[in-house]
Amino acid sequence: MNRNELKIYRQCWFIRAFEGAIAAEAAAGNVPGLVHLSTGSEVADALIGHHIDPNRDKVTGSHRSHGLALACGVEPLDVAKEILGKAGGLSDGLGGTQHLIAPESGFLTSNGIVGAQVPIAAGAALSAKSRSGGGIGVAVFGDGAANQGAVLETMNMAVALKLPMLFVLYNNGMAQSTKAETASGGNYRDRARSFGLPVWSADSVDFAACSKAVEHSVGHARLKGPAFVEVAVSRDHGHYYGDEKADQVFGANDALLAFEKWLLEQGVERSAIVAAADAGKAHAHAIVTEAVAAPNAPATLLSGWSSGESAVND
Amino acid sequence: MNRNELKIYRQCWFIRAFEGAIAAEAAAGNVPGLVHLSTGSEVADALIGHHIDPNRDKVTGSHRSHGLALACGVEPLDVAKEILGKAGGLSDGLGGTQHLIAPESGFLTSNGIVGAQVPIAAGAALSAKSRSGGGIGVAVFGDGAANQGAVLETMNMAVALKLPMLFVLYNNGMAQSTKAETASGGNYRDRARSFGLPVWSADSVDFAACSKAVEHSVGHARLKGPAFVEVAVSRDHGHYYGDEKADQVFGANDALLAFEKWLLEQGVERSAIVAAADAGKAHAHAIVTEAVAAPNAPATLLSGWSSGESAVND
Amino acid sequence: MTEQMMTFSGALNAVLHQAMRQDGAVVCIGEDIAQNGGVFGVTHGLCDAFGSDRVIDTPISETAFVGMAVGAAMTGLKPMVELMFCDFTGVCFDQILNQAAKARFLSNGKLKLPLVIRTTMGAGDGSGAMHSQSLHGLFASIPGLIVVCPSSPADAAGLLKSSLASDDPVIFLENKQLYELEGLVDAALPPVPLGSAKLAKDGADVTIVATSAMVHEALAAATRLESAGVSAAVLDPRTVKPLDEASILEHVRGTGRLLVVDEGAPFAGLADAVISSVVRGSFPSLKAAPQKLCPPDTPVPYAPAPEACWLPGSDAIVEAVVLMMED
Amino acid sequence: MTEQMMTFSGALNAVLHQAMRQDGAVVCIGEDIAQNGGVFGVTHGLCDAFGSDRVIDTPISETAFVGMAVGAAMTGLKPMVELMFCDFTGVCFDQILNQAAKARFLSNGKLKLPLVIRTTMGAGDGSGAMHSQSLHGLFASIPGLIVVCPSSPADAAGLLKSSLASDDPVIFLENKQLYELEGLVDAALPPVPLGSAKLAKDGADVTIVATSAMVHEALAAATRLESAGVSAAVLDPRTVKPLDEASILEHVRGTGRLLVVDEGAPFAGLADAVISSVVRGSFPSLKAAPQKLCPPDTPVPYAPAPEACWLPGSDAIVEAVVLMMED
Ligand SMILES: Cc1ncc(C[n+]2csc(CCOP(=O)(O)OP(=O)(O)O)c2C)c(N)n1
Ligand SMILES: Cc1ncc(C[n+]2csc(CCOP(=O)(O)OP(=O)(O)O)c2C)c(N)n1
Ligand SMILES: [Mg+2]
Ligand SMILES: [Mg+2]
Repeated sequence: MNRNELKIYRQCWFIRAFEGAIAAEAAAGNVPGLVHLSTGSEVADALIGHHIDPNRDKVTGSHRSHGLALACGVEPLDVAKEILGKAGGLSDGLGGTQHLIAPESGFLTSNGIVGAQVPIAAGAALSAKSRSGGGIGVAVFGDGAANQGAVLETMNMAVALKLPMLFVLYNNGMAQSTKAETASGGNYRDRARSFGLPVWSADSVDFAACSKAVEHSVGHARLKGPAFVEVAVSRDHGHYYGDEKADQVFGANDALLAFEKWLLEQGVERSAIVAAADAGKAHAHAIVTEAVAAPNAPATLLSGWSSGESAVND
Repeated sequence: MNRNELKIYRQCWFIRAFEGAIAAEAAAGNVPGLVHLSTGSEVADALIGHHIDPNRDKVTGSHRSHGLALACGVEPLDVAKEILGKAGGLSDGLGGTQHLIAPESGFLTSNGIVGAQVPIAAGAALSAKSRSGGGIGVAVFGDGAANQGAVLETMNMAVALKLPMLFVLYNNGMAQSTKAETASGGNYRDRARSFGLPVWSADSVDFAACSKAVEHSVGHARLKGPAFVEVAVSRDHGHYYGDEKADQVFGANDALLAFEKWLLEQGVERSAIVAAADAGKAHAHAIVTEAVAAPNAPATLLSGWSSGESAVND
Repeated sequence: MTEQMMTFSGALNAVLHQAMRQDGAVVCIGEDIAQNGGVFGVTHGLCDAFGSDRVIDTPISETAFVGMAVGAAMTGLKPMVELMFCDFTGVCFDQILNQAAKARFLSNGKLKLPLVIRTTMGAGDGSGAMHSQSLHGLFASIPGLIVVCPSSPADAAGLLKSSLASDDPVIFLENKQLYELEGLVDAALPPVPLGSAKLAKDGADVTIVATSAMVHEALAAATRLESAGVSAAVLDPRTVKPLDEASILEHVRGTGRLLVVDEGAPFAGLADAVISSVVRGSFPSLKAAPQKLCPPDTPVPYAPAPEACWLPGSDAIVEAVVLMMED
Repeated sequence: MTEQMMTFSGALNAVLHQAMRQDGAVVCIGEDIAQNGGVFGVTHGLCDAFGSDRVIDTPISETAFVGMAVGAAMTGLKPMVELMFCDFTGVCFDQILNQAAKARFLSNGKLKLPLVIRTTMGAGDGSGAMHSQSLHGLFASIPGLIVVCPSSPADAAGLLKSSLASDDPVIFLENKQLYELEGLVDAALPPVPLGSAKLAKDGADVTIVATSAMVHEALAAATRLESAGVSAAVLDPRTVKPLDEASILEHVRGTGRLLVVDEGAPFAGLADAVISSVVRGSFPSLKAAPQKLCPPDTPVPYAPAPEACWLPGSDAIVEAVVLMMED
């Protein structure tokens, strides 16, 4: 089991370092627009990636999905290139940071519209159901998104249609500058339960509990029907990288530090832990460095899409 | 107290006879389009009309709002004319059966889009709150509507913004041809509760309980903040008048018969009960007859609205 | 080729039966479409034939089920969604505007999106302002969507067949006033290509471009104009987006006169798009200013007389053409 | 009259402060507008000055809060709603298309709807396909809405003032690329009437109609054309709906040439509407086919080079005008 957990730990550091490197590129003016970093949700991201089966499951994510896509097995170099607007990115730079699309992997798509990815995951669940191969659709969304009609409707519909679907709420307590407790009535677990969804929850600072919650909720969705899991995560860097106004949530409750502590408690050698972290970081830096060096997406990319008849004749 | 209840009973029969007369006109081809009749929800309609204060409260309703509008004090002749597409209707025939608009009364507007009236009632609640006069906004909607994002979002928002607002769910177990239990996960009371709304519920065949539930939920909305009440009602005549395919729910659980029985139990004279019902029926027939005789809405009605500049220069 | 008389709705129903029989990936999604066969009967019998796993009744949650269809189309299914009225696209518009329309582009072609949204359009039956709109022009202004407006049973069948075969998302608008219209349909239900106009009637003096129910108003007007000595052609684009601009331009080059009759928006709708296309593409051959006939710039009124006055009709078309011929 | 330099966003902010001070019925509703002052800073300081009962932070529930604003406008308040990006209108489109736009008509004028929805438009900052659209043409195709696209700080202030005073619902589109633009603004913040175009630069050879950020591209092109001996006028409609067709027609009658430059839809958008209006209204005075310059018919790409290529710019305008002059 240590091998698995160390792999996940390495993955977490890979994501954190990847986001750090993207932040540095953003600071240097090398990212076309604003980026919403996954720093703070690495453990949750990595656990989802670990517990899904990329061969038959499909995950959709929010505007803040770099880490989730990486964890679900999307080719990291293509992710980095897409974020940087490079040729060879997932969509050759047409989509960008909020539109990571990789149907060949376990990650289907992220989304620029809060909540819109959730019904799309229901569609992946419907496809999986029609194939009868035990696959599931997984929608990852934030506490802010949990107030969107798209998300609430889909919870009800998933129950009504018995879709093999998992709702994953990343609760970082914050939507842009709006605190979850001022924007949301009740709590999210009761909300999901009221639609008839079985509910799991965990704080990502408790690695073991979190892993179990994800594993069990994935299993339920796969075998019994729609399920819901709430994971407490944190958010670093404001809402987007460079957002001065937003509160800084990151800090005390660092899930990665807690994960490290837990590994030590499990008897994993410190040297192995450090090595895993370093390997993740090194890999991330290599990837982002390679992506930075890649050629920019060319203007000619548009020409294939802009002829009047393209919509019909492709 | 007998006077009040007899008034409400009369109102119920007025609504039922009004809808009966409209149905007859529809059968005769005198209604422009399809009409969704309130037959089956008269007791609920009349109780809402009775417990709100038309001077400061505003009710919005669904596609099925004839009875609700009448109960909330809208001029019945204008309602009938509007449904029949007559000059002198609430909107001179521009709106029609699904768009009864009477801001001068306790009824603000009904709506052709399932659920859309609910956030609009939140707006009436916001206005009432800003006037600090104790007024409330009341949104009446069906079990089918309770699966719409607009409705679910508004429940949460009303709690977050502490709006003086009442959500009234008319549960007739049916949305067009779709049974509530197949379309909805969980139950509606838990759903409302999960957003932080206090919940009342009653079956309209139990007049006393229903009156109390409406009274208390209205009172809560007025004094303490947003509230929710579910009222079981029935639906007659299929989804719209003439809809052959829909189940017939009306029958055994006739809230009007139950109401009559209750009045008798309270010691009200049968003759007074019959007289109240007859008065309601006679009034309704007189109203609809008068409306039928009114001139049709003229084509010229459009000219005031169709000039290019109308939007700015009115 | 054997032909048979079919109604517009019957022809659509036949295509759906055929498509579901031939391709297990086709699923139908919507409100009251399974047990109830759809409010206009177009999905009649599908649930009995193909089961409730493939013909799916949904809650009244358009965003959720249109979004589900988008996701299903991304992952191997070919969903046909029925939205009772195009007016209801308002409640699920993000899934149309941002999700369905943009998915192929945003993935640089990696995603296919074989999604058909069937819905209704059209005034004339006293349904009021939220059950009578004709929003084809609005959809057509969104890059990434195909927009179809058939006017006959055979076109309805053939265009639906092509729509179901398309890898781009299609908004398929059926005019409520046409469901009972009868016409000859090839029993094999041959496809009609997307993006190709049909000359419903030829003529030498003026080209009338009309879609959906307006085709029939235009044809009635053309017949009356004939007896007044004016030879009017009626050209039906059938696919509003992509518009068969080449056929329209070619025909107008012959007549030199264009009248667009459209039930959609009088400002920035299909009519303006056609006029703009023609004037940019064949300015020198125009003998008179192109004209359009659209409803006034208001919502659809409920009462019969205002509603009839709101709708363009053959009288107004005759009048407009006669006026143009004087130019 | 004293003038002072203000940014576009500062001018809007000043009008909001003034309006809330002068009229207690004005309330502001949106996400992150109170504590945070709005993602673009336009509502900065309002909450401190007028309190959280009048400057209301909402959940991410656009349908609920736009609908709430519609209901509030029906019942005595004058709500100003901020939607971060016009792309987000998809999630609350029913409340715009069916509720806000139709309420006055459906009540035959009994309801007033003093509602302003401020939102952003415009590409050019790498925000991607769901944070960069320009949907003014789409809104303008909906009967019942007023649509405003200011291009300068003074116009932004004056048009917002008129919008807040309007009894019809207004969609007020601020181009993200213009927020930092500075310009002189009268300290009294005088209103600019809705429905009136502004001649940003006069010229005798060609009329360039441009809106929002495109006005500045057109002006840059006009300056360069001047030195090439072509006198180009730039006419800014400012209000897209109702469009000041009279001013456009009058100017084109003088020049005989029309180029529309618009960041909105290339099919059935504002550009087609303007061309259609001009060709129907002043066909005989046209010396050449009217032309338009719009983005290609695709969503907005993310990467810098494709995005720059997607946006119409002054080079393309110069080229198009030179070509027209050869006609
Ligand atoms: C429909 C819609 N409304 C608003 C936005 C702007 N927006 C982007 S992210 C965000 C906050 C989302 O909060 P949450 O769901 O908690 O995710 P987090 O950012 O915390 O990961 C907002 C308001 C949007 N993209 N889409
Ligand atoms: C957004 C939307 N979807 C669908 C419809 C069509 N429709 C009208 S009423 C109705 C059923 C509503 O059921 P419910 O809310 O239970 O009200 P009831 O008819 O039972 O009074 C449907 C599906 C609509 N008008 N609007
Ligand atoms: Mg959050
Ligand atoms: Mg019902």
